[in-house]
Amino acid sequence: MSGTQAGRLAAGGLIDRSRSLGFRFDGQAFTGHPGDTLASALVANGVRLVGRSFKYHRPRGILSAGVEEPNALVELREGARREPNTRATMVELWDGLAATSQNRWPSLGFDLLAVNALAAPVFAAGFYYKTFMWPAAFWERVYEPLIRRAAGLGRAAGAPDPDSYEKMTAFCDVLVIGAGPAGLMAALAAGRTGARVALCEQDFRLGGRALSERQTIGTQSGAEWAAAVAAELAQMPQVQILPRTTVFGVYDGGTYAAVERVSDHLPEPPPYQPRQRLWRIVAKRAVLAAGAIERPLVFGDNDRPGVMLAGAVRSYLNRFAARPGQRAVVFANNDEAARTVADLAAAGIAVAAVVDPRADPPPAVRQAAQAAGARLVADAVVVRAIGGRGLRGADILPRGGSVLRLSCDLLAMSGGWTPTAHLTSHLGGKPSWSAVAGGFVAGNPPPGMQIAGAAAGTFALAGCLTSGAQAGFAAAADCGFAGTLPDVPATEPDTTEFAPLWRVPGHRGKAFVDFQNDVSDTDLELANREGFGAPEHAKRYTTLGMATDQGKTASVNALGILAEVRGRPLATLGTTTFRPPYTPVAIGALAGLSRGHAFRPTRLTPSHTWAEEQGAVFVEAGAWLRAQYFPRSGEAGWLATVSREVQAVRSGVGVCDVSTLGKIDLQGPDAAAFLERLYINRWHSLKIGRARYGVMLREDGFVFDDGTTARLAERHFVMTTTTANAAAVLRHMEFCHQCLWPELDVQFASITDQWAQFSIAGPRAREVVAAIVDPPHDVSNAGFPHLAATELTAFRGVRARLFRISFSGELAYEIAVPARFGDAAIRGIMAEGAPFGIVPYGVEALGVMRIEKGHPAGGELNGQTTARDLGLGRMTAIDKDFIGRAMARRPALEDPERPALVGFAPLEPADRLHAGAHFLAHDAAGTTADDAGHMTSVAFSPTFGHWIGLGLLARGRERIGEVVRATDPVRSAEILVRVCDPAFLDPQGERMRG
Amino acid sequence: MRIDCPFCGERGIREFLYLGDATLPRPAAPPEDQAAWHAYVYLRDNPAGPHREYWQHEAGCRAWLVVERDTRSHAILGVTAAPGAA
Amino acid sequence: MDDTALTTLSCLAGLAHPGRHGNPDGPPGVTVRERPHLALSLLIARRGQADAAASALAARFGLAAPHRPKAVFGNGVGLVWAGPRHWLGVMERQSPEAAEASWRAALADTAAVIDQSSGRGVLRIAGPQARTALAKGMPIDLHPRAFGPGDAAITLAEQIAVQLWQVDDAPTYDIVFPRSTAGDFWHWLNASAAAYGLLVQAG
Amino acid sequence: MRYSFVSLLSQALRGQRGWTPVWREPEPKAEYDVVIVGGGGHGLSTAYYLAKEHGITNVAVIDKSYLGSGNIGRNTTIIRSNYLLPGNTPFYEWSLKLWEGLEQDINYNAMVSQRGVLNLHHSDAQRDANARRGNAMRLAGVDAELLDREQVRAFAPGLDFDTARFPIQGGLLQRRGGTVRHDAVAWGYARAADARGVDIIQNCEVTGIRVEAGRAVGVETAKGYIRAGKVALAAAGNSSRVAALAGLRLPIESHVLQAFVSEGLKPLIDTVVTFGAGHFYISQSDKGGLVFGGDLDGYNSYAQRGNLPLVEDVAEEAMAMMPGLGRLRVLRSWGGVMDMSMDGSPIIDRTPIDGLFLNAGWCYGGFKATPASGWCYAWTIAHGAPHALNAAYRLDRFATGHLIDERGAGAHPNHH
Ligand SMILES: Cc1cc2nc3c(=O)[nH]c(=O)nc-3n(C[C@H](O)[C@H](O)[C@H](O)COP(=O)(O)OP(=O)(O)OC[C@H]3O[C@@H](n4cnc5c(N)ncnc54)[C@H](O)[C@@H]3O)c2cc1C
Ligand SMILES: NC(=O)c1ccc[n+]([C@@H]2O[C@H](COP(=O)([O-])OP(=O)(O)OC[C@H]3O[C@@H](n4cnc5c(N)ncnc54)[C@H](O)[C@@H]3O)[C@@H](O)[C@H]2O)c1
Ligand SMILES: Cc1cc2nc3c(=O)[nH]c(=O)nc-3n(C[C@H](O)[C@H](O)[C@H](O)COP(=O)(O)O)c2cc1C
Ligand SMILES: [Zn+2]
Repeated sequence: MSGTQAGRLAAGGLIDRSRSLGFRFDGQAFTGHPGDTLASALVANGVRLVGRSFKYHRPRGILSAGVEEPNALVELREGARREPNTRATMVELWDGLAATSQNRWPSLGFDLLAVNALAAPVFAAGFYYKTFMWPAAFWERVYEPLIRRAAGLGRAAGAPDPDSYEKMTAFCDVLVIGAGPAGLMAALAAGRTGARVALCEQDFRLGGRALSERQTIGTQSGAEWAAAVAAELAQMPQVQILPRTTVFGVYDGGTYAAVERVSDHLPEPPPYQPRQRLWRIVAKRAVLAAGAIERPLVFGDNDRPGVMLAGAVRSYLNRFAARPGQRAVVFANNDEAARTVADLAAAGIAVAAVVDPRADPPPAVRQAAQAAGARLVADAVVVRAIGGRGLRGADILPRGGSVLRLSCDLLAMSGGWTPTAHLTSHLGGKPSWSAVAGGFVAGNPPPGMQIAGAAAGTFALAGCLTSGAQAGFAAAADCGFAGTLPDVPATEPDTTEFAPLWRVPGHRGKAFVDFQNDVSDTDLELANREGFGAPEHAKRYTTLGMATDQGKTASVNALGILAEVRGRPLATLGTTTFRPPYTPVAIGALAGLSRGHAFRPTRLTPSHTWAEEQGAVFVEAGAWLRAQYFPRSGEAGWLATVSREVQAVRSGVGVCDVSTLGKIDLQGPDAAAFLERLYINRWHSLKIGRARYGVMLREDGFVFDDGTTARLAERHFVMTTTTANAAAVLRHMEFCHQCLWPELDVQFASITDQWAQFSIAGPRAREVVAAIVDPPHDVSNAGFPHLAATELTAFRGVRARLFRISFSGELAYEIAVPARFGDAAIRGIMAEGAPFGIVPYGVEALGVMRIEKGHPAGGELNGQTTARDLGLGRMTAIDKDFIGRAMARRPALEDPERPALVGFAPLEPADRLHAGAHFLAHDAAGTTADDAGHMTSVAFSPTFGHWIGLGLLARGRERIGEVVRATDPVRSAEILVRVCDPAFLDPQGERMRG
Repeated sequence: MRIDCPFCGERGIREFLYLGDATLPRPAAPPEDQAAWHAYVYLRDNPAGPHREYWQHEAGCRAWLVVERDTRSHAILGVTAAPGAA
Repeated sequence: MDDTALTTLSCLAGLAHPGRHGNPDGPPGVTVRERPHLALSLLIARRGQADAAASALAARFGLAAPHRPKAVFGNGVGLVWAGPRHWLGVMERQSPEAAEASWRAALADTAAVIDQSSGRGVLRIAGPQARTALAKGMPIDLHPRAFGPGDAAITLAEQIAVQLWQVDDAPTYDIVFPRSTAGDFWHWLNASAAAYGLLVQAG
Repeated sequence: MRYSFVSLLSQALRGQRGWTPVWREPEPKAEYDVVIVGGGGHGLSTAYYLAKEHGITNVAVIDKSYLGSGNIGRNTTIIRSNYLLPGNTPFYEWSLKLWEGLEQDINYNAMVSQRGVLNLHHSDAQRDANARRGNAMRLAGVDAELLDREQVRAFAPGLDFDTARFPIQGGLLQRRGGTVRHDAVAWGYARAADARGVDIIQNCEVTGIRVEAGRAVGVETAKGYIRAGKVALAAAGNSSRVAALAGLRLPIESHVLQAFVSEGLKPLIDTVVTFGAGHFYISQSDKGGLVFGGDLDGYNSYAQRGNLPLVEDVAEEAMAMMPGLGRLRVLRSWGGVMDMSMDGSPIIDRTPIDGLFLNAGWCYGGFKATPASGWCYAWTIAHGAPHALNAAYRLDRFATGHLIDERGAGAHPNHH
C-alpha cells in the first residue's frame, strides 16, 4: 500500500486530476481526487482489505460501487462526529477525510475474533436459540455480554451530535426518483411540459449507470449526455434538482420522504448550513427510476477481497479511473460480461478468463473475450475463490470437467440485475416475479407512481431512455400538462439476456448470500430443514436481509435458493417485505431543528421578563414556563421562600401571574345552554356580573376539568380551564358544538394569549385593587362581592376584567388586561401594592395555598376520579343532560368504597409527607389487598407549621379523624397520618368572602 | 396521509387531530338506558375497510370533519364537514 | 396609540433586533419587520348569519368577506378568512377598542367580535428567499402557482400555529403567531432564514 | 430434539444435517377440543399451557399468515411489571415470573434479558405519579426503585441533562424488567406446544365462527370447517374482526404502532429507557440494533404501517432524550396493528356466547404479558371461568365501570 494512487488509471474518469485530496484510512495517509468516493480512492490506492464481517470476522473488501455495499463499512470522521457503519462507496471524498475500519480487534489485518470462523460449524443460523440456557442466571451475566460485545458493527460517537439539521416541505407535480438515463428523460419530458418537477438523485452526480458505462447516448458519452440534460433542466424554473438526496420512504397521500446530505461531502457543515435536510415531498405523480442492483454469484469464498460486482468494476474503471486489480477473471450469467471484459481490456487489465455458466454464450461475449485475449470457459462456474485477505485465484469447474485454478486478483461477477423496486412496496405493494427481468418488479405500486427504466426491469439503455420519457410525459399529463414527447437519443444495441443462477452447484467453501450478516446458502438449507423455509421465516431465522444493506444484493439469490431447496417455483414462493428507509437515515435528520430547548415550543407568560428581573426560578407547566418562586437573598432554600410567599399572602397581599389558565370567550344566544351541556352544574341561573365554579366530565363520567366561568353579559361568558387542559377543553367544546349540537347558536374562541391575568390575593388585596381600577368602580365587599365579575378599566384607561375569585382561600381578585399591557400591569400592581407590602408569589406558593384550602388540582384531576370522589358530587344537576351524565351512574363509579378526597396531617408534626405514598389501615399488612388509596398532593404549610396533604382514601369522608399509615417504600418511608377535612383552612370560606 | 379539508384544501395529517368513529349518534336515551350509553361510549365496529371517522383540522381552520377512509390502505374516500362546522 | 398610564410591550421585544443577521454575504434573502400596531379582532358569524355578516361588512367597509382562504384589504381595513364563518378583522391605525367597536357597529347582531390584538404578533416577511425560508417549517405550498397575493392560510410553522396571507409578488407575507410563543417563532424564523441573510427592520 | 450445547456441537460435526422441523405442519383435523384463533404469542402460549397445565392437548392454533407474523414478531420486546392498578400488577408480575423460568421450561433460548426498565420523570407531578406507581408495585411484592437525577445519570449515561426542554428529574426503575427476543418467544412456544401434541396450522384464515343455539361449535377456515369444543380468540389487532364473525362488537379500536431499529452498533445502551416528556422508549438488541418506538399514529388502521409525522415525532423525542443518537441511522421501520381497548387494559374472559372465549385489548403492552396471558387464558378456557389473576379483565367492566385505566385517559383508545 502506498499513498501514490498506484491503482489510478492514466486517463479518463469523472475526476478532477488537477486537485489532490488527502485522506486517512486506519491512520494511513492516501490521496484521491475530487469526484472520488472513499471507496474509489481506496481502489485507486490499491487498498483491498476494508472491513470484517459481522459474525465470522472474515476479511472483506469492496463489493460494489453504490448504496448496496455490504462489506466496505467504516467509521467515518472522528470524535463527536464519528459515524459508524458508513458505506465507503457512498462517501464523497474531501480533503482531510479520516475513516477507520470497524468490528475488528486489535487491527483490521489481525483480528482475533476471526477465530469465530473456525467455530462456524457451530455458529449456524439460529444457534443461539438452542444454547446458552444453563445455568439460567448465566445469560445476563456471562453469555449475553459476550454476545453483545461481539455483535454490533461500528461504535457510536457517544457524544451529542454537534451538527444541525433542518426540514423542508416541497410540492410538485412530478417527482422523479433517480437521475439515471430513465430518470433524466422522465424529468426532461415532464419539465418541458411546464409541470413542476422535483428530481432527486442520491449520488452527487446525475447520470446513474450512464456515468459508469462506455456506451454512447446520441453522439455523446453517457456523462456528457447526462450533463447536457442536467443543464437543460437547470434552466427550467419549475424544475428543482436535488443531488445527494435519497428518497427513502413513501407514505400515504403522495408524501415522499427524502434526505439531502447538504454538507456530508465537507469536513464539517459551513456556517448557517445544516448537515442534512429532511424533505417531505408532496407529489401528485412520481416516476421511480431508481435503476437496478447487480447480484453477486454464490460460490465458495465469494467474499474474498477482490471479488467484486462486475458493474462496480466498470464503475471504478470508467467513472473513477481506478483499477480494482491487475489480472481479472470475469464470471457472469449474462450478456453484460462482454462489456466488462471490454472495459477491463481497455483499461489495460489482463483478463485471464471469462466464465459463463451458459452452454452457449452469445456472440457478444465470445467476441469480447477474443478481443481481450481472454480464455472463454463456457458451461462452467467458479466454485471457489482462492485467497485470504486478498484474492489470489479462482477455481473454475467446467460442466463434467475438472477444476481449473487460475490466478487472478480481481473476480468480476454478475448474477444479473434486480430492479430497485423497494419504494413500490412501502405502501404494502407486493412485488411480483418477472422471468424476463430476472427479478422482482412492482406488483401494485403506490397510487400515482409509475416505474421506468431498469427499476421496471427494462435493462437495455434504449428502453430505459424511452420508458423514462414516456413515464415523465404521462405523469405530467396526469397533472394537466401537455407538450411533445422528447426525442429519445440513439444508442448502440445492447443485449441483456441472462440465465438464472442462484447459487453455484458444487461450490466449495462457504458461499455467502448475505455478506454482511454472514449468511451462507447452507444456513438457508438449515432454516428450511427446521421448518423456517418460507421467506419471512428464513429471513428471521438466518437474519438474511436484516443487516444495514437490508439484503440489497442478497434477497433474490436467497429466494432462488429457497425455491430450489423447497422445490417450489420462485414466482409462488413469496417475498420478504421492503420497509422504509430505502437506505439508513440519520435520526438527527428526522428530528430536524427539534432538540434541546427547541424540542417543543415554550410559552412565556406576559410577566416573564419582569419575573426574570426579580430573579424568579421558573418551572415547566405543560408548554408554559411559569415563575415557581421568587427567592430573596439570604433565604435558606426554596421552602423558606415559598413559606414566606404564602405567609405574605395570608397576612398581607401577594400577586401571581395566572395567565396560563385556559380562557375561552363564549358569545351568542345559546351560550348558557351550551354551558349547561358541558358542565355538571347549572348556568342559566348565573346572573350577569357573577362567576361560578364548574366541573366538566368526559362522556365516560370521570372528571375532565374544572374552573370558573363568568357571565359578563346576557350572551357573553368567559370560561377558565386548568392550564393543563386548556387545549383539550377547547377541542372538546368545538367537537360538542360542531358534531353534537350544531343547532346551538354559540360562538367561542380561545383568548388565553390575549389576556394577561393576575391574581391579587390576601387580606389587603382589596386595597391594592382599589388603587388599580379606575373610578368609579366600587370594589367594596357589597359593591363587588365574592364571585363578582365585571369589565372595567384600570391603570387609567386600560380595558380590564375583574373577577373576585379565590384559589388561595383569601380575599382575592383576578384582574385581566390585554397581554400587551401585561408587563406594565405587573409593574403597576407592584408599584400600587408597595404601600401594602405586596409580594410576588409563584406557582409553588399557589400550590401550597390551594392544598391548605383543599381545592382539587392536577394530582386529583388525574382522569381516574369522579365528581363524587372529589367531593363535588352535590354540584350535579340531575334534571338536565350533560356530557358524562349517563356513564357517571355506573355502579363502580357510585361505589361508596371508592377512594374519596380527604386531607391528611402527620401524627408526628415533624414528619414530612410525600405525594405518591399509599394508605394502609393502621393494622393492615402491606399488600395490594390492603391498599386504601394514595396521597395526591402535599405541601409544607407555613400556616399550620407542618406538612399537609390531600389524598384519595377508600371511604375517606367517613374516616375523618382516623389514623392511617402513609407508606412510601420507594423512599423508604412510612409514617402515621390523621385523616381530616380537605379544607384545612377556613372551611366556611369566611376569609375569601370577607 | 393527506386530508382534503373542505375549507383549507389538502393538508398533511400533522395538522389534524383524530377522534374516531363518526357513525355513532350521541344517544337521546335517558341515563337509565345504560346499554345505549355503553354502546355509544365503548363499543366500536372497528372495520377493516371503509371507516367514517372524525378528524379536526386542529392546526388549520379548526373545523371538525367526517372523513371516510379505508383502514386497510389509508386511502381517503371522502371528506365532509361536520354539521356544525360551516 | 394607547393613551393610558401603561405602556404596551411588543411580544418580540428583546428578540427582533434591527439589523443584519445570519449569512453576511450578498443582499439579504429575507427581510422582516414587525407590524406592532394592528388591531386584530376575531369575527365569528352567528349560526346561519354568515351571509348577513358578510353583507354588513361589505356595506360598512366595502370589503367582500371571503368565504375561502383569502385576505382582502382596503383603506387600512382587512378581512382575513379564519375558518368557516370566522374572519380575522385587521385594522391599521386603530386602537383595539375602537376597532372592536367599529366591527360591532358594522356587524350588529350578526356576529360575535373578540379582540385578539394582544394575543397575537404580526410579522411582515419579504424577500427573494422568503418562500424557501418559510418552507422550512410551513407544510403548505407557497409556490406562485398555488399561493399568490390575496391568498391566506392557517397552518403550522414548525410546531407553532400561524395564520398568514400573501401581500404581494415580492413575495411579501404577513404572518400572525401566538403571543406566548413569540420567542420560539422568532427563533424558528431566524434559523430558517439565516442561510440567506436576514434583515430585521424596525417595526 | 432437545436443545443443548451438546446437541448443537454434535450437529456441528454432522454439518447441522440432523435437525428436524421445529414444529409439524399438520393438516387440520375435523375436530378439536379447543381451537385457538391466532398464532401470536398469546395463542401459542395458551395452547402450551392448555397442554401443560390442564392436559388438554387436542388443540389447534390457527393463524391466517406465517407463524409470528403478528405483533409478536414486530414489537419492541420490553417486559416489565411496573403497573399501578391492582387489576394489573399481580398479573404482570406473574408474567415476569414465568419469563424468569421460561427458557428452561420450554427448552428454548428466548434471550430473556433483565437489564432494567427506567421510566424517566421530568416534573414534580410526574415524580409523584412514578412514586405512586412504584409504591403500588412494592405493595404487590414487585421490585421498584425511585431514582433521583444523579442516580439516573449514573444508571443511564448519554441522556440530555444539560439542554433539555423538560429537564430530567429522576426515574422509576424496575431492575427485573428488560427485553426478550420476540421471534424466539413465538418459535419457542410453538415448538413446546407442538411437542405436546398441539396442531399449529399456518396460513389458514378463520373466516367464520359457527354459533348454534347460543354456543360456538366450530370455525370456518381457508382449509374448511373445523368443529371445536371451545373457540378461543387470540387475534390481537384483528380481535374486532374475528369477534364480529360471532356477532360481537368489542370495546376495541385497531391502531397502528410503528417501531424502528437502527444499524447494528457496539454496546451503547445497557437498559431500557422511556422518556417522560412525550412517548419514546429505546433499548439495544443482542444483535446491536437500537430498538425504539413512540406513540401510536393515532388513527384506526389495519395496514401494519404508519406515516411520516410519527416517524419525525419519534426522532424528535429520541434527540430530545439522547442527543448522541443524531448520527446513528434508522435501518428499518415497520408497524403493527394494536388492539387498543377503551381503558388501555386487556380482556381475558368468556363472552356472551357459550364456548367462545376472548383474549384481546393488549394495546402496546401485550408482549410482556405473553406467558401470563396464555397461562390465565388456558385456565379460563379449561375452567370456564377466570383465574384470580385475570379476574379484573372482564368484558363487562365497561358496562359496570370497573375500568382499569392506568393513564386516566378515558374512552379514547389512542390516548392510552
Ligand atoms: C411496534 C410494537 C411495539 C410493541 N412493543 C411492545 C413492548 O415493548 N412490550 C410489550 O409488552 N408489548 C409490546 N407490543 C404489544 C405486543 O406485541 C402485543 O400486545 C402482543 O404481541 C399481542 O399478542 P399476540 O402476540 O398474540 O399477537 P399477534 O402476534 O398479533 O397474534 C395475533 C395473530 O392472530 C392472527 N389472526 C388474526 N386474524 C385471524 C384470523 N381471522 N384467522 C386466523 N388468524 C388470525 C394474526 O395473523 C396474528 O398472527 C408492541 C406492539 C407493536 C406493534
Ligand atoms: N445490460 C443490463 O443487463 C443492464 C441491467 C441493469 C441496468 N443496465 C443499465 O443501467 C441503466 C439503467 O438506467 P436507469 O435510469 O433505469 O437506472 P440507473 O441505475 O442508471 O439510475 C438510477 C439512479 O437512481 C438513483 N437512485 C436509486 N434509488 C434512489 C433513491 N431512492 N433516491 C434517489 N436516487 C436514487 C441511483 O443513484 C441512480 O443514479 C441503463 O444504462 C441500463 O442499460 C443494464
Ligand atoms: C426487536 C426487533 C429487532 C429487529 N431488528 C432488525 C434488524 O436488526 N434488522 C432488520 O432488518 N429488521 C429488524 N427488525 C424488523 C423486522 O425486519 C421486521 O420489519 C418486523 O419483524 C416486522 O415485519 P415486516 O416488516 O416484515 O412487516 C427487528 C424487529 C424487532 C421486533
Ligand atoms: Zn381546514
